[in-house]
Parts: sequence; C-alpha cells; structure tokens
Amino acid sequence: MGKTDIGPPDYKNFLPPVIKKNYGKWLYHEIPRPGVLKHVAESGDVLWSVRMGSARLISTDRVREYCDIADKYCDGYLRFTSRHNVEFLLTDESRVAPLIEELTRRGYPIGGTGHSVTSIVHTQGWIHCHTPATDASGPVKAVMDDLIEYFTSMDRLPAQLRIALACCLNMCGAVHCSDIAILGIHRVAPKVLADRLPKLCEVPSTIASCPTYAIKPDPKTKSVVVNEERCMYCGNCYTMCPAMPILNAEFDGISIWVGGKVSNARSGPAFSKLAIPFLPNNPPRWPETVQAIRNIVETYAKGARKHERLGEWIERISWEKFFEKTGIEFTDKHIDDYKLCMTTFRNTTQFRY
Amino acid sequence: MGKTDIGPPDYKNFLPPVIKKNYGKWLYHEIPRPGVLKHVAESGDVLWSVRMGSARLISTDRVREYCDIADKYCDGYLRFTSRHNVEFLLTDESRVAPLIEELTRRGYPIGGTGHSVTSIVHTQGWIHCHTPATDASGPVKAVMDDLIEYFTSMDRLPAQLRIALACCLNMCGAVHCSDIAILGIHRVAPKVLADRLPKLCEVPSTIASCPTYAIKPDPKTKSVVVNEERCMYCGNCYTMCPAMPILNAEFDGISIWVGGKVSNARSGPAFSKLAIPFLPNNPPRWPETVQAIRNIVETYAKGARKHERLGEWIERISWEKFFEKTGIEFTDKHIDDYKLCMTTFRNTTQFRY
Amino acid sequence: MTAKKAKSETPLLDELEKGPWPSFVKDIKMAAERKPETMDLLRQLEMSYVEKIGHWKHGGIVGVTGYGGGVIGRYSDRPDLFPGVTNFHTLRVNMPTGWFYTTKALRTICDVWDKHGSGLTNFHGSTGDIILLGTTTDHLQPCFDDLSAAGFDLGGSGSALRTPSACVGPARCEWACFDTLDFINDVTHTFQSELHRPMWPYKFKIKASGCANDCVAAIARADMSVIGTWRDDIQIDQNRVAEYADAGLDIEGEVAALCPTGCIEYDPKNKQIHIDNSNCTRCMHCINLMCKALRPGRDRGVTLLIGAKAPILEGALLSSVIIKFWKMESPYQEFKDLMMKIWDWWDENAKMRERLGELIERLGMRVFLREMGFEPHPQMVKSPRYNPYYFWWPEDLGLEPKKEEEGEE
Amino acid sequence: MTAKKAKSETPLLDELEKGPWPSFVKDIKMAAERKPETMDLLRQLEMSYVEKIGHWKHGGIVGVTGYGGGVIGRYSDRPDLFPGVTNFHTLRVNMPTGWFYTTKALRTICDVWDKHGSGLTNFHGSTGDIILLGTTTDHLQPCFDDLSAAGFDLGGSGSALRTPSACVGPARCEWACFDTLDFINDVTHTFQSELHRPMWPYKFKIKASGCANDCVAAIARADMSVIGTWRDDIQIDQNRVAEYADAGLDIEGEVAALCPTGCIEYDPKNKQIHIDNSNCTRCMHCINLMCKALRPGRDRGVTLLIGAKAPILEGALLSSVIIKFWKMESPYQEFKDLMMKIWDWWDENAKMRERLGELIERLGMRVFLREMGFEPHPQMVKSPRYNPYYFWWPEDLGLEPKKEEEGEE
Ligand code: SRM
Ligand code: SRM
Ligand code: SRM
Ligand code: SRM
Ligand code: SF4
Ligand code: SF4
Ligand code: SF4
Ligand code: SF4
Ligand code: SF4
Ligand code: SF4
Ligand code: SF4
Ligand code: SF4
Repeated sequence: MGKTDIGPPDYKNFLPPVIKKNYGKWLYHEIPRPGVLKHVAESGDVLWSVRMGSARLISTDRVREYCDIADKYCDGYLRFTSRHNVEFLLTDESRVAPLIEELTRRGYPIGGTGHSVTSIVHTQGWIHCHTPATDASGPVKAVMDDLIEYFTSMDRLPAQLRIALACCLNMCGAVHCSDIAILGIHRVAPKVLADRLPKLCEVPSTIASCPTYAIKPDPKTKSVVVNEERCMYCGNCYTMCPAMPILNAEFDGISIWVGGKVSNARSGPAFSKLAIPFLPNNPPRWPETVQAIRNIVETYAKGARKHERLGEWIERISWEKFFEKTGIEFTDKHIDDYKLCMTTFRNTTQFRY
Repeated sequence: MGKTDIGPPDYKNFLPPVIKKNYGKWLYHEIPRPGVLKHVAESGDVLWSVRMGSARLISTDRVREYCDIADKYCDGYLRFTSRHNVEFLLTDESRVAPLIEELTRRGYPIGGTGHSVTSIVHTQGWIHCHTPATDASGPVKAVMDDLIEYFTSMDRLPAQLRIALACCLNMCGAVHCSDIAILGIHRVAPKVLADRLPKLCEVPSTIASCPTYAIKPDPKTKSVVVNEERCMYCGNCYTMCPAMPILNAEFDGISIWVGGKVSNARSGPAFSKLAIPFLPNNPPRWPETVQAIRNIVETYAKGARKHERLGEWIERISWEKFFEKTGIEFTDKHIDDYKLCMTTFRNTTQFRY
Repeated sequence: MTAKKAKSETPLLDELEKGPWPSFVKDIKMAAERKPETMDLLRQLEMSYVEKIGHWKHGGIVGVTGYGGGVIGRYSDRPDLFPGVTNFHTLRVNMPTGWFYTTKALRTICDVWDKHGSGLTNFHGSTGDIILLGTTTDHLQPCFDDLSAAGFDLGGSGSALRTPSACVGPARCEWACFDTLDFINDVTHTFQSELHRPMWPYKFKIKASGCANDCVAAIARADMSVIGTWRDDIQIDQNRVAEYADAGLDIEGEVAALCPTGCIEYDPKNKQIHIDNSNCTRCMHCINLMCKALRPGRDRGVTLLIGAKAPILEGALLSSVIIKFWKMESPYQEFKDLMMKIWDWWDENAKMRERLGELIERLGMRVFLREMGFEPHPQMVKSPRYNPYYFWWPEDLGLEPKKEEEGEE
Repeated sequence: MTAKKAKSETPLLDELEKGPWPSFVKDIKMAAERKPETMDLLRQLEMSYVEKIGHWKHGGIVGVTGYGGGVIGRYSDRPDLFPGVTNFHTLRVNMPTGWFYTTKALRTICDVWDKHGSGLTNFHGSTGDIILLGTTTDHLQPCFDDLSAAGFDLGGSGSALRTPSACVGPARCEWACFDTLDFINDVTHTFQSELHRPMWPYKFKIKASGCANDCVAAIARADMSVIGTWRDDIQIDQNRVAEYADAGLDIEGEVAALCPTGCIEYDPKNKQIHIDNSNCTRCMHCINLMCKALRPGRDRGVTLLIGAKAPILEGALLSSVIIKFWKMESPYQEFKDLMMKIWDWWDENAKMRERLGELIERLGMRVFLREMGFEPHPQMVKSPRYNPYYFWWPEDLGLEPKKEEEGEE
C-alpha cells in the first residue's frame, strides 16, 4: 500500500533554474504582447512566460502534448495559473516567437493577460456532479468561443474582466466575486421521495439543512414535506439527503451576476450582484447566455473609464443606468429578500431617473 | 364632552400675512448672522426669522414670555422648528436688531443656523418615562452649556452638526441618524419578579419580546428566566412586562454614537455608529459626557474639510484615524455582533495602520 | 443667595440653573411657584439625580372618552414622598402643521393647561406634538374638553397612526417641491380615526419634507416618508452664478467637487456652471450652496420611501424608495388610497409590534410590491441582491398559483 | 466528414468541437480512443445535452485506506445505457504548490492515470488540486499506491482541511511580500492529517496571496486568507516615474486620481510623485500601474483575514481582517499555533456544516477574539456597530464571570 501523508511534491524541484536563482528577487514585469509576460530580476535575468488558454477538462494526451511543447521550448518547465491557463516558462527570448507560432498553429489561443477576459473558472456540471442545474464545460466553451477576441487582446477592455461559472448554488468556482458570474439555478422545490427518505436520510438533519425553514417533518410518512412557498431551490437539502432530488429538466437554467471583484486594487473585494435571473439551458451552445454576456461586456467596454472594473463602472454610473444601458429587465427577483436584504434597499432619494 | 376628531387647528390661520402672500413663492434666503434667516420672495417681500434656543421642557410662564416678545416685535407670529428652537417671524428689518438685543438681555441664545450645533433633540428621561437609563434634560443642558459657542456661531464648524439624545434603546429622538448621539444604556439583564409576573404579564408575549431569544419559560414558577449570556439589555421585555424591571442605578449610563446624518445632501442618510460604549451617569452635569462630546466636536472641527459632515469626514479619514485622533479606545463592543454584523466587517486588506 | 442655595431641597438640580443654555430647572421652579404639586416633580427628579435612577412606575392605561390614545399614563413609584406626582399623565396635543402659532393660540393652550395641569410642557415632543406634561387622571377629560373647545385635538399614541409632521415647506422655504403643510394637514384630518383609535399591530408614522434636505428627518423615522423632488432640470441663473464667483465662493472646490455624481462642470473663465441633469441625483448640495443661482426644476412632486424606525425590535431601519416620482396635489387621493392599502396589508400580515419595515423584511419586498401592484425598479435598491436565494412565482413558470400561506407564521 | 458527422452518436457535443477555444469534447474523444469506457461519458453527456438534465447519482462514499477523503464517489443513474461510467470516481491529487511542473512529473501523472483511469483530468480543480476524473472503485487504491510511489498524495475533500493554495509569489512576481510558496507547502505538509482525515464540522480552506491583488482569490473563498502586505513606505524611484511620464502614462489621471485614499500627489513639472504613506491603504493600484517606479515597502509581512465562503448555507461571506500585520517567516510556528487554536474552538462550538465565518456570525466576533486572545482594533471593521445591542462581560462590570453556556445552542 502506498505511503500516506507524504504531501505534495516539493515545488522547488519543479522550478526552472532562472526562478531558483532569482527567487524573491524580481524587479519588474512588462506585458510586451497579449499572453506574454516578461519578468526582469534584480540580477538582470529575464523570464518569459507565454500564457495559453486551456479547456481545463483535458485528456492525458493533451497533457503530454503540453509536455512535448515545454520540452521543445522550455527545457521541460511549465506551470498552470490559478485560473487554469497554461504558462510556458522560457529564458531565451529568441524562442518566444517560435513557441507562440507553434502554439497558434496547434490551435491554442494565447492571451489572458492585462485588460483581457481570461479563462473562465468553472466546475463539473453534467460531466461529474450530482446537483448541477446546467453544464459547466459546455457554456464555458460557447462563451469563450464568442469572446475569443477579448482573450487574445489587451486593448478592448478598460480593465481585466473575470468570468466564472458554477453549475449550482454550491458555487464551486469563486463565482460570487466575479466581474461576470454564470450560475446554474433550480427553480422548483425538490421532490420528496417519501418512501425512501426515512431509509436514506436523517429527518432532523434534513430539516436543519434548509436555510429558509421550508422543510417540516411529516409524522404520517416519517418523512418530510416542503413548503413550496418558502423554498428558494438552493438544493442544500438534496446535498444532505438523496431522497430530495431537485434536478428539473424543464425549469433548471442559468442566471447571470455582475460586478464582483477579488483584488483590493482601488476598491475592495465585492460580491457579484444579480443581473439576469434566468436564461434557459439551450445546449450545445447556450446562445441566450452567450449573447447576454457579450451584451454586458460590450456595454461595459464602451462605457467604462480606463482601469475601471465592471463593478466599479456600475457603482459610478448607478445600477439604474446599468439596466438601462444593457436593456436588461429589472424584476422583483433582483430585490433581495434574504437575511441582509434591508442593507440593499435604497435609503435615499438619490437616484437617476 | 369635547368634540372628537376635529384634528389640529388649520395652520393657515397661524401664518403671518407675509407668508400667506408669498406662500410657495420664496426665491432665496441668506443667513446674515447666526440665528437670523432672511427669506426673499419673488415679490421682493422679505421675511426675517430670528432663531432662539429653548429648553423644550418649558413652563406656561415661559410660553407666555415668548408670546409677549412675539407680540412686541412680530405682530403675534412665531413658530417652533423641527428641533424645538423658537423662531420669531418679522417683516420689519429695523426690528430685528432690537429683538435680538431684547432676547439676549433676557438670556436667550440666538443661533442654531448654518454650520452650527443646533438644539439637541431629546426625550423624557427621569422627568417622565419608566425605562430611562439616564436623564434627558440634564445631560442636554450640560452639553449645550458647554457647546454654546457652537450654537451662536457659524464659522467654527465645517458643516451643520446635529446632536440628539435618547434615554433608552427605544430611541425616541432620531438619535440613530445623528452626527452625535447620546444614548442611555442599561448593562445588566432585567430582574424577573417571578411572583408577580404570571399576574401582570402574558408569558408567551414576554418571551417573544426578546430579540436575542434570551427569555425562556420557567414551568416551575409559571414565570420566565433570562439567560444572562444572551441578554443585551435592550429593555424591550420590560416595555412588554412590568415584572421585568431593568433600571439599575449602578450600571446604567450613557453611550456615544457618531457619524449619522439625515439629509440626502452629498451622501445619503446614515446611521450613527458606536464611538464610546459607556460613560457613567454623573449628575447634575455629566462631565464625562460633556467632555467626550467636546473632544469629538473639536477634533472634527479641526480635521474636516468645509461642508463635510462628521460622518463624511470619518468616511474619508477612516475609522481607525477617527479613533486615533480622538483618542477614544476601540473595544470588542464596537464590533457588531447582531444580525447584520457580517456587513460591517472589514473585507479588504485596505486599512491605515 | 448662597444661604438660600444651602438650604435648597434640590442642590444638584440647582446647579443646572446656571450656564448660558436655557434651564429646564428654572422652568419647573417657575411652574411650581404657581402649582405647588409641580415642586414634587423637581423633588423626585432630585432623588433621581442623587440615586441615578428613575422613579416612575411602568405606565398604566388612562385616556379620554372615545379615544384609545393621546395620553401617556404615568405614576410615581414614591407617592409617599412625592404625592404631587402620584399620577402625572401627559397629553399629546396635535400641533398646528409646521409648528406655526399666533400668540393668541399659544396663550389659549397655556390657559387650558394652567387650569388642568402642572404648567409644564414640551414645545414640542420629538414626534411633533405639543406635550402637556403632567396632570391627574381626573383632569384628563376636562382638559381634553377645554382643548377641543379651543380648537385643539389630541395627537397619536399606542398602536395607531402617530401625529404626522411636515417641514416648514412653502411657508418659508424656497426649495419646497410640494405643499408639505397642506398635505400633512389634509392627511391628518382625513385619518383622524386611525390617529385616535389604536387598532393596528403597532405605531405608524408619516412625515413630509419638501426636499431632499429632509428637515423633519422623515427617512430616519417615518414608516411613510414623503420627500419633495423634481424630474426635469435644475434651474440655473448664470448671472447669479457669476455673482457667487465674484463674491468669492469656490464653485469648483465647494460645489462641483462635492457633487456626489460629479455631474457639475464649472467653467471658471465664463463663471458658468453646466449640470448634466441626467446624472444629477437631486441631492440638493449645489442648490444649498447657491440658492440665488440654482433652483429645483419646475416639474415637481415627491419620492415615496417606506419603513423607517428606531432599533426596537429587529434593528433600526431607514426608509427605502418605493415610488420614484409622484405628483402630489390636493386632495391627495392617490396617496390616501395607497395608505389604506398599505395599512390593510400590514394589519393583516404583521405580528404584534411589527412595524411596516420589519414586515417587509420578513415577507420580502416582492410580496409587498405585488400586493400594492407596484412595478419593481432599480431605484428601489442600492444594488441588486448578491445571494442566489430568490423565489419564482408559480405563474412565472406557467404553473398554478399556490394557495396563500404567507400569513401563517 | 459531413457523412461522419451525420452518423455521430453525439451530434450536439460535436458542435462544441468547433470554434477557437480549446474543446473539452475533443479531449474526451481523444481519451476515448484509448479508453473505450470513456466514450460512455460522452454518450451520457450527450443525453444530458438532449434532455437538459444531469445523469449522475447522489455521490457515495469511496476512498483509499487510511484516508477519509480525497476521492469523490460518482455513479451513473443509467448504468444500463452507459456501463462504462457505472462508477466513475474522481481523485483529488494535491498539486505542487504554485502549480509548477516539470514535464517529467506531469508525464508520470499521465502514466499513472492512463493505467488506472479514464484518461481525463482537470488541470486543475477550482480549489487547486489535480483532478483525475473518472475511475472505478477497484482502481482507487492501486491508483493511489502508484501516485504515492511517484511522490504525489491526495488533496482534501469532505469535512477536512482542503488543499491549500498559493499565488505564484516570489517564484515570478516582484510584489510578493512573503514567500507564499514555501508557506503553503510547509503548512500543507504540517497539516497532512487534518487534510486527509475529515473530523471537523465542515470543510476549511487556506489560501495565500503575496499581495493585495490576491491572485488566488483568497479573500473570496478561504476560511483563512493570508495576504502579503507591508507597513513602511512604498519605495519610489523618481527617475523611473519621470520615464513613465515621458512614455506617456497619464500619472495624474490614471494613477493619482484613482488612488482610493487620494494620498498620491503628482508634480507634473518635476515629474515626481509624493505619497502620503500614512494614508496609503496598500491597495496596489499605483504599483500595478508603475511597477518599475514603485515597489512595496521593505518591512513586509501579511494581513490575516478569516471566514470567506460560498453562499451555502447562511449566505456568502468574504474574509475579514483579524490580524493587521504579522511577520510570516519559516517555520511559521505562530501561524500554525493559531490554526490549531482556531480549529479547536471551531470544532468545539460549530454546528454540523457550519463554516468558521458562520460560527463567528452566530457567536459574535467578540467571543472569537477573546478565545484567541486578540485585541480588537478598528481595522477589523468597515465601521463600528450601529445597533445598540451589545454585551458586557461580567468582568467589565466587576461582576463574577458566568458559567460558559455558549456552546449550548
Ligand atoms: C498567473 C497569476 C497568478 C498565479 O499564481 O497563477 C497572476 C499573475 C499576475 N497577476 Fe494576477 N494573476 C492571476 C490571477 C489573479 C486573480 C485571481 C482570479 O482571477 O481568480 C486576481 C483577482 C481578480 C479579481 O480582482 O477579481 C488577480 C488580480 C490581479 C491584479 C488586480 C487588477 C485590478 O485592477 O483589480 C493585478 C494588477 C494588474 O493587473 O495590474 C494582477 C497582476 C498580476 C501580475 C502582473 C503580477 C506580476 O507582476 O507578475 C501577473 C500577470 C498579470 C496578467 O496576467 O496580466 N493580478 N490576478 C494568475 C493568472 C490567472 C489567469 O490565468 O488569468
Ligand atoms: C471539483 C470541484 C469543482 C471543480 O470542477 O473544480 C468541486 C466539486 C464539488 N463541490 Fe465544491 N468543488 C470545488 C471547489 C469548490 C470551491 C472553490 C474553492 O475551493 O476555492 C468552493 C467555494 C469556496 C468555499 O468553499 O466556500 C466550493 C463550494 C462547495 C460547496 C459549498 C460550501 C459552502 O460552505 O458554501 C459544496 C457543498 C457541500 O460541501 O456540501 C461543495 C460540494 C461539492 C461536491 C462535492 C458536490 C457535493 O454536493 O457533494 C462537488 C463534487 C463534484 C464532482 O462530482 O466532482 N462545494 N467548492 C472543486 C474542487 C476541486 C479541487 O479540489 O481542486
Ligand atoms: C427650520 C427647519 C425646518 C422646520 O420645519 O422647522 C429648517 C430650516 C432650514 N433648513 Fe434644514 N431645517 C430644520 C431641520 C433640519 C433637519 C432635521 C434635523 O436636524 O433633525 C435636517 C437634517 C439633518 C441631518 O442631515 O442630519 C436639515 C437639513 C438641512 C440641510 C442639509 C445640510 C447638509 O449638508 O447635510 C440644509 C441645507 C443647508 O443647510 O445648506 C438645510 C437648509 C435649511 C434652510 C436653509 C432651508 C431654507 O431655505 O429655508 C432653512 C434654514 C437652515 C438653517 O437653519 O441654517 N437643512 N434641516 C429646521 C430647523 C431645525 C433647528 O431648529 O435647528
Ligand atoms: C414623548 C416622546 C419623547 C419626547 O420626549 O419627545 C416619546 C416618549 C415615549 N416613547 Fe417614543 N416618544 C416620542 C417619540 C418617538 C420617536 C421619534 C419620532 O416619532 O419621530 C421614536 C423613534 C421613531 C420610531 O417610531 O421608530 C420613538 C420610538 C419609541 C419606541 C420604539 C419604537 C420602534 O418601533 O422602534 C418605543 C417603544 C414602544 O413603542 O413600546 C417608544 C415608547 C415611548 C414611551 C411611550 C415609553 C414606553 O415604553 O411605553 C415613552 C413615553 C414617555 C413618557 O412617559 O412621556 N418610543 N418615540 C416622543 C413623542 C412626543 C410626541 O408625540 O411628539
Ligand atoms: S457548483 Fe454545484 S453542481 Fe457544480 S460542481 Fe459544484 S456542487 Fe457540483
Ligand atoms: S432546496 Fe433549499 S430552500 Fe428548498 S427545501 Fe431544499 S434546502 Fe430548503
Ligand atoms: S427614549 Fe426610552 S426612556 Fe427616553 S422617553 Fe423614549 S422610551 Fe422613555
Ligand atoms: S432586556 Fe432585551 S435582551 Fe434582555 S431579556 Fe429583555 S428583551 Fe431580551
Ligand atoms: S426639507 Fe427642504 S423644503 Fe423643507 S424646509 Fe428643509 S430645505 Fe426647505
Ligand atoms: S443636486 Fe446634487 S447631484 Fe444634482 S447637480 Fe447638484 S450637487 Fe450634483
Ligand atoms: S497576489 Fe500579488 S504577489 Fe501574488 S502573483 Fe498576484 S500580484 Fe504577485
Ligand atoms: S497603494 Fe493604493 S492607496 Fe497606496 S498610494 Fe498606491 S494607489 Fe494609493
């Protein structure tokens, strides 16, 4: 049996020599072109990183292809980013252009740096999870195909634009703080499989799993009942209890959220706010979602000032102007009615018409 | 028996002729000196208002004195402001100076206009209420005696500064949105008069009265018990049930809150935030309270930019600097732990040391 | 003088006769000179000052015939020591709207009160009433009768409409965007029964300010806050702008730079200002600073906000926008209809002592809007929700509406 | 080609082979060429695309000997149609810190996975692990054994410490204020048992970013967010400032005007900038824009924030400041002690599935601070409380401390 608790391999063994030598002694960087980072060390040494988009869900064949390329250009060194892009690490400037050429020839997009749309952080969806309200890889592919020019450029956007997707309210990407978030949602209450529930689940913990107290015991069946008026379809009961399935082909779909951010630059981290309560699941290309996001991106690109993140732009122009400019309809779903709702109401006469 | 439901007398019968004539047709105003408003109508007519401080708790003798003065200078017209100052209303400019002279001679402060400290909105305290944690009129008198120069001037402060006092958490002044609020607080849980409670109060509604669920039924006594760990001394149970007295001579006292505002000018209305969790009741002059408020007023007056309300100043310089500059100690009491607490935590690395 | 002080029964309070600010102690003594019982108020208060604790019992229910409120019952907990304040009830008298008086009217009130009470008053209570402070149970009805005969009526208390109040408005202020006084006077007269006969889950307050300066603090403390505003452009008199500049006002620094939306451009060469009205949020700041040059627009009305209250029970709330702009003209029927509708819904759904804002917090703004038949709009919120916990009406999904269960809890 | 398409079993998914962004469908097909079972994944997915619904059963518990996590059990709900994915479990493999690889290491993983699994992976999961996507129950242990032999170990799942992650930090970034990689690697190795053996109320995440840009989104999604910062002055090279100006950067408009505290003064004549460091909140904006001229200060360390999480259950939380500044140097003992202390308190007090942030929300920050022995400071809050509902410790009042009842509920 394999040794346990050995932990991850030592990253130091995987650092290219130029990094080992200049570790902690980098002086500055430039982004000479989209997807290319040039880091200059105090020693004068230079590290080139070439960033390439990835499907994230990749085969070992693909990984081996990355390796072949890294062997050819990078002495066998590469890394992945926190957003699942691939970075080829080189010291020899003269190999940068050929590398890019080869990657391009192989059909890989280069970019994701600076004021760009970088890869969409995403999750499992219909590929591997049990609670998804939508797929993950499919919508991501469709959206990135559409936004490709924003990945491979740095002059079309006022600032970086981070998109994330989670296929259910568990939100396994950091979608709750994204410039644009794509979130799978359910819209009808879970079914209670009353005959199987007593066997599969603990009634008290099933009841406790509901944040809005929609679940009550049903002494007759020794199961539970759901007060549909109070259920907002979070799916947490299903996570706790398999006898409360919530997936629904007819009503599941996608919601769009905007204006979140993570960095502390200028403004602090912020949650994404609801923009579009529902778009249908329309595989394989989710055209409504793709179109909705393009609309937001373009409206933002046109309206925002330089260095203004999407949420910073909205804060400046106001939410009413955001809805007006994007043409997105404002509904009662947009108005918070959960625990902190009173902090989101407009407690001033200050607004734009 | 008197006629019921006649409603208030018609205010129109109480308006001076110049107002009747120019009603809704005022053009602009000036504040030629502290306490004096000059309103000019489209017709060219001028209305002078001379504003004078009042104790609010006044005798009919005092009211008659006001009347005598209004008869002498104002053809019998006067009004009170929304903050309980008196306004004498005149049209004859030549009578303004003599009026002021007479008021001053009689010992009345003139002011409360523009960038001043105007009268302190306050409540009943030990004069008439059953739940006070402090007196109202006494601390108000002490503080206004001390701040008198800010009432009678308009050049010592960056903006208007509104102080309010409430003697308990019911907050019968709009103290929750004041530049500076003086709030009486209890600090120990109510006593339960277990023998009298079942007679005087309904147990279920007594239990329901507690926002932090600190009250539980006591089947033994048919009364209730208070979980002292959970009680934050709001006094609401006492409002509902006289058998739970909360007044406590040893521990009751005053807290100071800052940075609230009501107007929508520049920034929207805002709640006051906790500055000083406790100051002792020290009648008759509450020197600790007087001194604490002077300190805040002076620090603000020195630090803020023109037109910056106290809360706007703090927002600009940061709360950490507010505590540093005023020398007020920051304690665990300042950190919210009620329902919306998570919205008050600092979710960014952005702070000043 | 010193000799007299030394013998005073109220040495602590005597201290508060000193100093430049008007002294309530002097006034109590003044009243006590004519009304010896009133001296017991000062004596009891002195005991509070010594002991640092109040001496009033938990209020009891007293009143006048036909009304359920307007009087606050109060009893000393030491009637043995202070018999003059054994019962010492307060009458709330509805002030004339805008707190305007003739001396004649004021003197009438004084006469009635000198006849029936302690001679002490509050001008005014913090809701706005004239507070007649301290009388005995047997004087309540006669006092009311005399007030009524003199043309005055009681204000609100208990779980009723509370005395509505208005800023000075068009009577004296150049910024009043609607007739706050007529409006509040009219509404108060219309809702006399709601004011005098508590029958709701809790209190309800209405306050009206003529502009966003909100001089009656409506947004902070009224369940229904009515605030004047406009929807066209700020009126600019550029000659007057130049005069302000010449007079030394730093228009760039004090006006333009402090505009919350940055929608003012100042041209120092021509001494002119340009306002991008589509981004103006009508905050009043520039108008406040340059009232001779800038005036609210001509198309005036009100914004309605609801739900403000003090912290008891579920935490303080500020009012929030429900109607962006309404014309607000006599006889205010649309407003009155809305009030009836809101009260009905609140009355039906609220728990005991649950204010309107708290009810909306509990049931959700969407339920309120639906009941009122209002369209949601982004001006209702600072920002849309950030939690994904939202509901779908069955109708949204083309399903059968469910039976109403909301009131259940 | 068209002919082939027409006969495809997965016409909808085939559509996703087109377009400029790399296609996961291509990769699944690639793997399926070598691993025919994997084709059933695509087939099942096609069914999901047609029906618009997922086809996985509620996860079951599977794992490897000695560990309580690291594997996500997964079963098809149509094994009749898709026998190749009857069971299709995922292994989470702890990535090398910073996601650095040699091709040798990567190929080793591929070899193991080609031997034991579907040939599909995620590089990486959104927590940061290498996700080996899809294998059968009987392959789990052998696969782990081979991984272990190759020097790899599993990451976290369940109610355990989750795989900690770090930004690229000092390996490549000039702004790293501490050694994110060494720190996270060290901490991960120290807390192997916490990572592999779920025994807490719920999951716990640690992420470290070298500066306030927070390139691993720690403040948004880590219960413990460690962010590099400094406490002295930003280092300025004025010659380089001038170079930026000469190169056409609008230093006034793009840098100074966007500083959140307005603490930068730009002198266009001398092309110099002056920073009032006492008001700088180290937001990184100016440094981000002028990395050749401005650098973080020399006295570097970290700010600690705690409590972030996604919305389930009580709503999403961002981490909030508990420690303004700590030096963060190997062997990180102070940090590790703190972690143990936090976990103890959390473990003792939390309800099932209650994250640290939610526990603090429920019991109060003051209780947490007291247990940790931390002093409260204003930097912990955006603003002090506005409700008056605060507690006094009996000791504050000179009274006997009460018996602890907090855990009770
Ligand atoms: C490689 C990576 C770190 C890693 O360990 O993998 C990284 C690397 C860099 N980041 Fe980052 N960031 C990386 C994820 C992030 C994230 C996390 C995320 O998106 O999930 C954030 C927070 C995002 C947010 O705020 O929502 C992030 C916010 C920043 C910022 C702040 C920008 C802002 O104005 O808000 C900067 C500063 C800048 O771009 O000037 C920055 C700057 C940088 C610099 C310039 C740092 C440096 O000097 O090397 C690096 C190149 C930036 C570029 O791509 O333009 N990095 N950066 C991550 C690349 C992700 C990708 O593939 O696209
Ligand atoms: C694989 C992964 C998504 C991905 O495709 O990358 C994932 C997948 C699942 N997550 Fe997650 N989470 C993953 C990262 C996250 C993150 C992001 C992060 O860690 O930075 C979050 C948000 C941050 C946070 O923890 O708050 C996240 C928040 C959740 C939650 C909600 C937790 C909460 O406290 O709000 C659940 C629900 C639960 O734990 O029951 C959840 C539950 C799940 C489960 C186990 C489903 C379940 O209900 O039991 C998913 C298994 C999917 C499958 O079959 O493979 N997952 N999950 C990510 C882990 C990969 C890795 O180890 O690298
Ligand atoms: C008389 C009164 C209305 C009434 O019906 O009684 C009144 C009258 C005026 N107010 Fe007011 N305000 C009155 C209470 C208020 C209140 C309510 C309160 O304090 O409880 C507020 C909101 C306070 C707050 O924001 O916390 C208020 C916020 C303003 C403002 C906004 C100032 C700001 O920058 O925030 C202005 C504009 C200004 O002063 O330039 C204003 C301006 C004015 C003007 C200039 C309006 C005018 O053109 O006539 C009046 C003279 C102002 C002065 O005294 O300097 N009034 N004003 C109230 C006098 C109270 C007193 O005796 O001191
Ligand atoms: C007299 C007055 C204070 C004053 O000295 O001016 C007053 C006095 C009392 N208020 Fe008040 N409130 C007074 C204005 C207010 C205001 C301000 C306002 O109306 O603009 C508020 C805050 C605004 C609000 O309503 O939210 C206010 C919020 C309360 C509350 C908390 C209500 C809440 O929902 O948070 C209580 C508690 C209660 O109703 O049980 C309360 C209860 C009381 C009681 C009846 C005591 C009680 O627990 O039953 C006090 C009687 C004192 C006495 O013996 O005379 N009083 N009370 C004010 C009424 C005078 C008037 O009619 O003009
Ligand atoms: S977001 Fe939901 S559906 Fe998607 S992987 Fe996470 S738990 Fe599964
Ligand atoms: S889906 Fe969520 S809200 Fe609905 S019953 Fe289940 S736990 Fe409750
Ligand atoms: S604030 Fe409290 S103590 Fe003071 S008058 Fe109001 S209810 Fe009474
Ligand atoms: S004082 Fe307030 S918190 Fe304490 S028991 Fe009474 S109602 Fe509850
Ligand atoms: S609220 Fe506006 S209209 Fe009313 S008095 Fe104040 S400034 Fe004038
Ligand atoms: S009213 Fe306020 S928002 Fe409008 S222009 Fe003037 S200062 Fe700006
Ligand atoms: S968080 Fe800071 S130190 Fe780390 S990679 Fe991003 S910019 Fe560099
Ligand atoms: S780091 Fe941010 S706060 Fe500090 S000077 Fe630069 S821009 Fe301003």
